[in-house]
Amino acid sequence: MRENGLAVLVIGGGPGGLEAARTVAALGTPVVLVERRHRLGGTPDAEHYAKLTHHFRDAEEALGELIAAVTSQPLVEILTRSEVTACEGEVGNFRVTIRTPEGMQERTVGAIIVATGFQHFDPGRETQLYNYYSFPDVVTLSDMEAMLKAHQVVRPSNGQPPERVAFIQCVGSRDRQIGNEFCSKVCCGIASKQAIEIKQQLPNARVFIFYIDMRMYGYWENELYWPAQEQYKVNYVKGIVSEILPKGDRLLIRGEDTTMGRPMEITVDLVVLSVGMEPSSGTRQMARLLGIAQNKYGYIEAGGPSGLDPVATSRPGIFVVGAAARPADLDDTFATAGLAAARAVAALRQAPVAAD
Amino acid sequence: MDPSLKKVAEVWERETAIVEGMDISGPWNRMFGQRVIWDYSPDLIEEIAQLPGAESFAWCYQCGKCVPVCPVDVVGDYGPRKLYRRAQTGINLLDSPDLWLCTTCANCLRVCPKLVDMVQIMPAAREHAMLTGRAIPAELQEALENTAIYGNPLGQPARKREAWVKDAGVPVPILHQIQRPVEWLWWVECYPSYHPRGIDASIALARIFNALGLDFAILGREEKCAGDSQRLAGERGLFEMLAEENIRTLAKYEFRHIVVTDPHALNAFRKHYPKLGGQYDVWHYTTLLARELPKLQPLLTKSLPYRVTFHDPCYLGRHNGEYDAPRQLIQALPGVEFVEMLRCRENSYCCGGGGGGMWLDSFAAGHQRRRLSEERVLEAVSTGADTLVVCCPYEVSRFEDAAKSTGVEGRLRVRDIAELLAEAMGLIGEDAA
Amino acid sequence: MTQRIAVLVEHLEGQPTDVTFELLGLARRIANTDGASVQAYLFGERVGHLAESLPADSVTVVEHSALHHLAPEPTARVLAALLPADLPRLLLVPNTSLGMDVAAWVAAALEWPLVAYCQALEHRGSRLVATAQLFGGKILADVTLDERPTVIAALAGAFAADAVNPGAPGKIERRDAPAELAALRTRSVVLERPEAADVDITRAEKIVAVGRGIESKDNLELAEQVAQALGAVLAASRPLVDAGWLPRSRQVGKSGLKVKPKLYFALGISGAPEHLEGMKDAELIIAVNKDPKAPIFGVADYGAVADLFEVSEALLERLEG
Amino acid sequence: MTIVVVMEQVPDVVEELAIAPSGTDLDRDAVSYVLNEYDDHALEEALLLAEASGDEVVAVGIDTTGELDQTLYTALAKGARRAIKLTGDFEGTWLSTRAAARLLVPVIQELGPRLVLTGVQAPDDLDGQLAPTLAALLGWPHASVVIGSELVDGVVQVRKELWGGITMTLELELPAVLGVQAARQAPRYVPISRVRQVMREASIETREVEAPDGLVPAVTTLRVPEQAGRAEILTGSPAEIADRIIELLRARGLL
Repeated sequence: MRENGLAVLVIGGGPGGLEAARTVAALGTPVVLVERRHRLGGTPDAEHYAKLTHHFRDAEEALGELIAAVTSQPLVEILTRSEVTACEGEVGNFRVTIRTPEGMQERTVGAIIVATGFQHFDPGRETQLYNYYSFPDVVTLSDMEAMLKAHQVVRPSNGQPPERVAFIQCVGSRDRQIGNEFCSKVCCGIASKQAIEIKQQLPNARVFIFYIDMRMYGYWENELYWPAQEQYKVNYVKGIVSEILPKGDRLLIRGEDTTMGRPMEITVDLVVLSVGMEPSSGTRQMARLLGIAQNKYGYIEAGGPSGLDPVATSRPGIFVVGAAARPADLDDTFATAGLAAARAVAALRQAPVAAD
Repeated sequence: MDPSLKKVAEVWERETAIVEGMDISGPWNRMFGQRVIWDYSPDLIEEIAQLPGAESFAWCYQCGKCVPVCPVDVVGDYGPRKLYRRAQTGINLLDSPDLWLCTTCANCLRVCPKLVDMVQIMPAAREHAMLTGRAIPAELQEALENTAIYGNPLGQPARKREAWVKDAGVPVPILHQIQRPVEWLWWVECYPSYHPRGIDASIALARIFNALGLDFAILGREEKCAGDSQRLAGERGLFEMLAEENIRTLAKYEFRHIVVTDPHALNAFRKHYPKLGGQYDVWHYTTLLARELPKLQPLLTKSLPYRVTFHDPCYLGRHNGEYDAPRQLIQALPGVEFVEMLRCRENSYCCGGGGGGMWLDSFAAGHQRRRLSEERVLEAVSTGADTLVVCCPYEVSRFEDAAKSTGVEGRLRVRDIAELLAEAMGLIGEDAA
Repeated sequence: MTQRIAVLVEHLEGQPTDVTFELLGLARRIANTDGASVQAYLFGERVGHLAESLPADSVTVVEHSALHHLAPEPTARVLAALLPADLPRLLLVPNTSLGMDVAAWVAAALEWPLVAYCQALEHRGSRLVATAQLFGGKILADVTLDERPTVIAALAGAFAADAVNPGAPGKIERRDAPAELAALRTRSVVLERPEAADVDITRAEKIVAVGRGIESKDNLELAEQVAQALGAVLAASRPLVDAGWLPRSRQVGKSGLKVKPKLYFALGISGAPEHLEGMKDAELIIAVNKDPKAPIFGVADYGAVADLFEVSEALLERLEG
Repeated sequence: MTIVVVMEQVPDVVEELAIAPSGTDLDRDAVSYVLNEYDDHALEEALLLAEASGDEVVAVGIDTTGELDQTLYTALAKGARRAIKLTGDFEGTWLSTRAAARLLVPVIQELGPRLVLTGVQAPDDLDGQLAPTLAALLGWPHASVVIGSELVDGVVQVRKELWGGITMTLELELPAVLGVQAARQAPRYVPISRVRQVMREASIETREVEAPDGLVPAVTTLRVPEQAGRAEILTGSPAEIADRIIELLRARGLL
């Protein structure tokens, strides 16, 4: 085994990038971490997440620990407000150009980890899905996260706490019309988590979750879904809502209760759209720039030649983490971050030493 | 006559009828109007779930596993998960006929991933309905009142409880007369003491016990209903009263084990009397006789040319785990050909008599396409059997009635295992039934 | 002075009821033995014309609007006002809905002895002995009457209505309404007749009940005819109701209704215990069944081992022909 | 205001009854007692009235059996507010209706109810029914065979059943006495759990009373009617059977 002294480039300072950087450094390899925003933390930070699924950890606190673990690591060089603008070369000798506030920098790195994450599905001004842009009291999961974090769960229209809140699942996911034929994986758990938090903050509120089927992976079943139903009296109703109509100053949601085989028309104060995941703009941009394959939805194609490696991209030496490759929860993100770190360090060590 | 009924040509029609949200009122053309669900609320679910024992009502997540195995849903529109959903849409279980349709057969609990336990939920909900002054079906009310007054649901005098003994043709010692310790205290229970077909089985069993030289005695007039079905029908207080009296009575006598005719009594003694201070070693008679097979087998001398099938009583099988003893006894009968029904052992169908169903027959029939007992005898006939063998005293009369009402009376006879054994032992004739 | 045996005349809507004549017959038989006379108390509003049709030696008529339907309080107050002066040996009152209220009230008010549920009244030696039916008819009580004036509340249907007036029509004596009627605390008395459409078998006096022996739904018509001819309502055992041949409101038995009619005429009912439970308290049970071992014969007063269709047709010939 | 319900325990006619050696009473050792079924209806009717009017129901009974507590606790569990038990030197005796009425009158006068309800009859009221007897001693209006009642503007409207479905509707000034044949609805069921709870929480007021004159009915002898247990079988052709049936019905006034 030999060292060539090169660093691993990690693109993205969210949970996946941070964990990858932390692990690479822990393995004794230097890291260059590039983050477009002015600070680390990624989407959970940018969108003011209140609590993390599934241990109800305070998001700020948990991210703070993670960030501290990276910033305190001397082997990690952090470049915020920076972007990778060009990349050439191959494993063991990637020459990348990085635009930093101080100017363009050229670096040679041995391997690259892409942790550019996802963005929330946008219900769309043009499509006016569920009138998100028309009705102030129709919000998304991320809007609700911010309200929960501020302990200010209110109807945006009047600032009053809602008496009745309805979650609509699968907004922007599992939909051929929209083009997102995949399940976003986390929304069922997050809606259930938010429903619990709403009941904790507004014990008298009635919370409904309208769903096609509840996809509760692993422990989310007993840690989120069951407590929400059994302890927090959240009403789960099988049957997705078709439309939302204004009714006085409230909202009428219409759909079919498929279990009962009967139409339903329920008046509520606040509707939360459980919007799914899409590849972030950074993910799409980096994929193009790095010349790695994307799938039809724009996510980075993972799997490698074996099809079994969840962090391998189409280009040797470039690895992908978490939601840049597929809808992913934090478990997936951390698991792939650690794996990508190990693969990157291994690739670095096996690559030929640079000619110069 | 129900005032909401009016006569239209040859049928009676209800003035207004809303069934499961469907308004089926209207003239004879029966146009349906469908009701929109306007609200969901956890309140009615919570009203049930806050009752001690009924917590699991709120756990249902609508997987639907319970519905296909629910014997009531097979003949109607029921099923535990539906109760949860109806409550969520505003139908109060406490005011709904659904409250009285469950037979506590426990088949739903057997398959439920979330352990929603109707065997505990139903008694709690029924008791709550009674305590909150809701009307209960008249048939059930009469059975409960009879039990409170007479110690049996039939409303028969206590003194007559031992009257069958004089027709037994063999000694049936009665403890208050013999005043000596016995090995086996035979708990006869109500239907085997009073109902003519129950008495047939009791006489058969008394003769078998005698032929085996069993040291046994009965309580006779001092015995009161063990009370398990009354408890399940919602009358916990009545059950406790009966149990306390029975425990006091049993304390007066020396015996080593109890043998019961009735699986419901078995269930009460095993699971509920201990909580009230009554600890006994209790056996169902089929378990005892199966143990005695080495002695019994040589006595089974007469060949019985029957093709038989067997109905597992819910409270012997699913509730107390005894599936084999009755089958061992049947298979020991010379000449008998044994066939199983499709639904047998753990997923056995229910006769409809448990959980108070014995005293809700007309009420239940009014909410079902056919009785559970009728469904079962048709299944029995479909096996080609000519004899339906039972070992729970609720079943003989229920299945015989069902055979009549389904028109298979001449093709299917209902016999207690004890009757078949006694017949093979030459202790009773074929027509003793 | 000749002793009198007094009878309270029960009438409904201008007609004396059958039991009135039964009591007058009983009174006559007692009077004949004792050398007493029969006195009828006829109270009502414009009922005086009935007096002549009553086989009594004398008819005491009190007419007042408050007595229109023989309501309990006014009737009892008139009797309580008249009896201390009239002092009959016996006052016979029907043990009916109208009579039972009056008999007990009057006896208590005057502190006279009373024998209720009386099914027989006869001389034993020089004494009169009344026999009362008690404990659901399971026990008879013989009461030897003493010399005091006594009220007898006699069961309807227990005595023969064979009284004839020995001589000319009885003496009719009109009395003024006693002052008590001016201060009544019973107001507004109205009679209502049932609507014909309602059939409540628990309240029917006569029931023709059919069981599986009727064989098919078409044969119900014959049973319905028998019921009509007897003035009875049609009821059934469970299998027929289950089959939908008759509504559930007609079902007798454990899971149906419990009935206690005066007549229960069972056609083709074998008598499962569940059925017997619902009807065994009927006063008179007559059963027709082909099976001599049918358990119904265990509770029936009279039974016929016969074909129910043949017996029904023979009955119809006699009742309608 | 108050509605009094008088409740009585009577020998259970479901049991086989035997006559005491004295010949003038049942063998009380072999008797089991039940609540008079009509009194149960009287209680139900009283509770229905009270639920509509806000009156207080007081259940009153004379303990001739030593077992009346169960009946009174059940009444309390069903909704009666008070229960009063009269005890005295008459346990195990067959109390005459007249004597019962005399014992009850002072209690009723003290309670000052506006209605007294009791069952239309009892299986042992040889010397008449309790309701009219009480009415006579109290000097109040009354009606028996009541199948429904309603308190309206200071009077009670009563439906009294005659026969063949004919009913009489009366208005009685208050206070009044009603002998109830059937409550407007079947007597409610009260679970034993509730009765046992009441037994722990409520109490029955007991009054010791003196036995009055005419304590027992003036019976000369009691006997069991001669009655065949099984049907008398009518024989002959269908025509002969029909003749016999018609004869039987005529003899009983049923035709």
